[in-house]
Amino acid sequence: MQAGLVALSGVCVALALAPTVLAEPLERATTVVSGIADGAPITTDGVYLQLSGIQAGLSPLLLATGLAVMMIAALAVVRRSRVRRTTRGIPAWGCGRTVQTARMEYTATSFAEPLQRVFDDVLHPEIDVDVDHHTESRHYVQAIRYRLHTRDAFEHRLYLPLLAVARRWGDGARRIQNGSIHRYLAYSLFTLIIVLLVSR
Amino acid sequence: MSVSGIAVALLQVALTIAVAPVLVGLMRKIRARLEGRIGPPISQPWRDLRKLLGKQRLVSANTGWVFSLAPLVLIASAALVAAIVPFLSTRSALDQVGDLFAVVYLLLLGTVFLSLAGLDAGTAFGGMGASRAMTITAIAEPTVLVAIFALSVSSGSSNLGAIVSSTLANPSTAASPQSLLAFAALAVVTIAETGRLPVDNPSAHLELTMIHEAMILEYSGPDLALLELAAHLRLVVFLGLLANLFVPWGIATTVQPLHLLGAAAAVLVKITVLAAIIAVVEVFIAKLRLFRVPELLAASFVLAFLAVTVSFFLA
Amino acid sequence: MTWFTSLDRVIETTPAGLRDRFVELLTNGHRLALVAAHHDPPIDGAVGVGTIRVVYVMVAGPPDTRLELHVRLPTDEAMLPSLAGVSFSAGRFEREMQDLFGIRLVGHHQPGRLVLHQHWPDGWYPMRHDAGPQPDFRDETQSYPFITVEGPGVYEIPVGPVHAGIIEPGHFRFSVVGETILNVKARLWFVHKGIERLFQGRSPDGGVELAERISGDTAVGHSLAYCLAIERATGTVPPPAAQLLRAMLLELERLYNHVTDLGAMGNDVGFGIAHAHTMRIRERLLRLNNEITGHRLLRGGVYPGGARATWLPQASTLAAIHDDIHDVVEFMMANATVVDRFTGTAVLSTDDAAQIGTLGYVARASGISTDARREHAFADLYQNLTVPLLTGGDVMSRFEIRVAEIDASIALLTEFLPNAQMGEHRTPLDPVVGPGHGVGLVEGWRGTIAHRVEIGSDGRLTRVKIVDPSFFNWPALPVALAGDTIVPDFPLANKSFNQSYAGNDL
Amino acid sequence: MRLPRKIIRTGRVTEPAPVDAGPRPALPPAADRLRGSLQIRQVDAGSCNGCEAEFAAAFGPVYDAERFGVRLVASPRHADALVVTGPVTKNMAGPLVNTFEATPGPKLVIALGDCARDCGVFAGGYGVAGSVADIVPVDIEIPGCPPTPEAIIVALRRIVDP
Repeated sequence: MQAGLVALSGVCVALALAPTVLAEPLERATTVVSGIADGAPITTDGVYLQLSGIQAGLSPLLLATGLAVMMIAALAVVRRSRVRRTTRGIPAWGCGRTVQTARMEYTATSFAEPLQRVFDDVLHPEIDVDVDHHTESRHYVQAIRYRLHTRDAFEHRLYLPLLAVARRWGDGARRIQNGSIHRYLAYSLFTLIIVLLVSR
Repeated sequence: MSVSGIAVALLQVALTIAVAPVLVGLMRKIRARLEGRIGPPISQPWRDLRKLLGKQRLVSANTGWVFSLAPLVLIASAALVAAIVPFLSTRSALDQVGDLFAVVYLLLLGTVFLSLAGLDAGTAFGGMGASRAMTITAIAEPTVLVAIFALSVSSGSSNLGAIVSSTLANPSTAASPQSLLAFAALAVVTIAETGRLPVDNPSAHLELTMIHEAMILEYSGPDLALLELAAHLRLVVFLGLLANLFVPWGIATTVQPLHLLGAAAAVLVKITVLAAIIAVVEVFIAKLRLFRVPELLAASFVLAFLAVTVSFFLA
Repeated sequence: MTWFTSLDRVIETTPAGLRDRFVELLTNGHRLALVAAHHDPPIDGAVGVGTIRVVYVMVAGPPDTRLELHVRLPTDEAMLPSLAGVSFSAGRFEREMQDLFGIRLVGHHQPGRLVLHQHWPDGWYPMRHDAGPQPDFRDETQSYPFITVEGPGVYEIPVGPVHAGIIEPGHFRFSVVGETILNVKARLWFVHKGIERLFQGRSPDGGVELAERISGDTAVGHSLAYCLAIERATGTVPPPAAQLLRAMLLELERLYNHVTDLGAMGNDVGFGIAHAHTMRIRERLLRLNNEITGHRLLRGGVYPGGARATWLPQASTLAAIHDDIHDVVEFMMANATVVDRFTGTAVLSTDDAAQIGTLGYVARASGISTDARREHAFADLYQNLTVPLLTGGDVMSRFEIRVAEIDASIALLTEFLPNAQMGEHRTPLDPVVGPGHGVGLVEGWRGTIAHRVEIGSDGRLTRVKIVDPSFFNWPALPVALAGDTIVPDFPLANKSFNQSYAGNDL
Repeated sequence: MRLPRKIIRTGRVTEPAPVDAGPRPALPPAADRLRGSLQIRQVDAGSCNGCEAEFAAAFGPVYDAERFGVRLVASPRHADALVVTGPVTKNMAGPLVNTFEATPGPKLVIALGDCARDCGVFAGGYGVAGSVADIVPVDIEIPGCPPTPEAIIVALRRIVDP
């Protein structure tokens, strides 16, 4: 699985650095599809990219080079000043405690939670927090369970209704074509009459 | 790409690095004065950086290469943007290297790496900061794109040099509705992305409320110096971008040293005024509840969207 | 025993009869103020390990009513039927006694350790008189058994004991999904020094310096509660001038602490200018304190049998401070963001506040009217006292109740000023004959402080039990957060409670 | 507009720096590198919170420790000095050591208040592990119960502005 990810990200990086490679094939494709062929939308000399419609240019290769140069410069400054100071490995800062468990690591669900909250009108997450406590006092908690279920908005609002419509169509179609030769002959007859009436 | 153009670009980087910490010092000074305090000297951030460079570098266990790389990426991206953005002259060598979109995404690259670094140490605070930063960025991004689009439409280009030249040629566009709306939208995004009030509080130190600082809690010594400097740089770059995109007057259209000197003075004045306004306003406002921040950003998106609409009608 | 202590009626009961007597008193409108265990050595050189004596102090008022339930348990078989089911705070006192005296609890729902952390040795009870040398501590990696919240993506944020601000040490464990708090547990007692034991063997006068340092910001509250307890135990009646000075010092303490909190709450929502102004006003008050008692935190003003002041403020000074504070409150409340952040945050319902047994401004902001100045007035001074009451239970209510209490304090101080006299006012303690005990109840700035002292036949302290209102109020914080508070609102919520760690941990 | 009026009427609150009259003790070598910039992490290791009150006052507007380049920071990773208060309790000894370890060198440990120096009135408590110097190496001591903000400012200035 990782090999696939690495390959894909490699392609992304390569394209980001040299998008000019794809510029020409894309151009031909758009010409074919749109039928518009009034000059190339992108011109390139290998390093710079220029849009022809408006004045806009870019050079990903030079940007990447610039970034690398700046990083090396920053590293040089840091390295020079670190001559007398060694790097020391140390446990992550835990507010004075030493024990860090896996439960204290940030989770993907949590990472997405703020965005989910922001768009809760769209996503409609269903959240349940069950708290078990002693019968005598609710302040003695025994267990807490959290459940989160987010229904896919696209699935529920678009795909499922579309599927339902398609199914209704299908059901209707099934009633129309039930395998009877007589009925098909009747359809043909009616169609013929309609065609004749229209073409008259 | 001319030699003089490269010289201008390098000059911009050097100037930004020299000015950024002082500007932050000035903002702290203004806040202190309004609070009735004397406050640290304006050069204090420089002193802090110098000391940090001489300190031990601690590397937290369980961190990987992202932890070491992030400060470099953050400072390099900010410095590169400082080279591209027309602070001094419209004839910067790098103008054709990156347009406004490229600049915004370079800054975003820094944000992303900082968030990754926050996650890398595997601590709760780092992850929390990263999640908050990404939430804010995710909502701020559309605003940036739409606002840039509005500017590009009215000037016929997404290249910074061209936008600035266009405004210089037609001064009335600076006061046009689309320009003002786009300015307002980008200003809100600037506040959010540089971690100022009311989005993040640069002067409070409470683990559970921090956004920017939560991600850099694990850093020390030279790494921290880079991160702090990068944060200062990003502030100056954002402010410089705002200043010269919307009020470009004073910028040189040549690369003559005398013109550049004048341009440097002009851009410094503009940035200082903007920074002072932010510092003063920050005293009067409080930090928004975390889930009110998206509302603020949504408002900025509406402004940006209006800017685009208006620019099409007035084009 | 003196006539004075006879006010505190003592009811001897058995472990079996305890629960019924306790419930009867609760339903009669009494409140549990304090539970103290004692390990009495064998009398007159008899052989054996002595007995464990547990004292429950039940109070009601006005009129000031105090009752003590005494239960005796054999030391080697110290089994105590738990009252946790009928009183939440009793359950916490019981766990404290379990840790420090080795009393086994029968029928407690959560009988885990409370005071002693997990790395303290088993079977060593530091408050027993024959505790002996401390055995070796265990590895500190032993962790408190926090409740694990089940569910996908739930993670824990451990905060403390070393915090990012100037905050006392405590550990908070948040079970969180993203920014939503599902559960919080506060693990305290990081600054447990063993103060109660340090009192033992001191003279009544010698205990004052410790009482003043139970919680540094409550020097008057605690030293006054201690002195009142000593005076009850010894039958000493301080001169009225001393009582008046004490009442003034108590209000001055409330004033500087409440003012600090107002700005600190502003600071926690990023409104630093409010903090700057309240810190300025606070400094003015601390300097006033220094003039009055010779100490910025009001130490040295209260001692057994009396009080002293070397200077008294002008009424005009108090009025100026009052106006200054109201300027700050006004500009804070004019800020829409501040109001938004305060309103509806960390709501503590009246029901929860009552069940947990909260005290002080936390209770009064949640609709529970409690004030020891009215219920257990130590002198005839509080006819004109106003006890503000709000029912919101949120951060805003806790902010507003402080503002109202500041006004009430300044009103009291202004009322007291004309009759106040500088200098020393003292009734010397009676040379103590025979043992005695007494309870002191004081409305400190955080709420009702309770001290119970026992003095031996040699005039030395044999036991001092201290209860800071924070001991009652700490469990209310997680309950208030459990609603729909988000993680970044925690510092604000915590500051609005502002409980003492030192006073709780002892 | 109430706040602008309040700001103007209040004016400058900060008082002139307190005079350093006492004899200057020798500073540890690490202090040389912290001239002009000192970032502090405060650790309450068992204090009664009296020292915290005065330490906070030193950073308030009246004393304004920040004007000398002293700042409070959130993480020991960012700190140059630990200001430790209180007798070190048995429960705080471990966290204190961990905090010390988490601070990058060159670093200073400042024992603030009498309890931090010799346990003060809490000496002999069964929960007390010892003074700060018993747990981590102490470089500078600030006496007082609690030390006044003036004393704190004077001690901090000796480091940043020797």
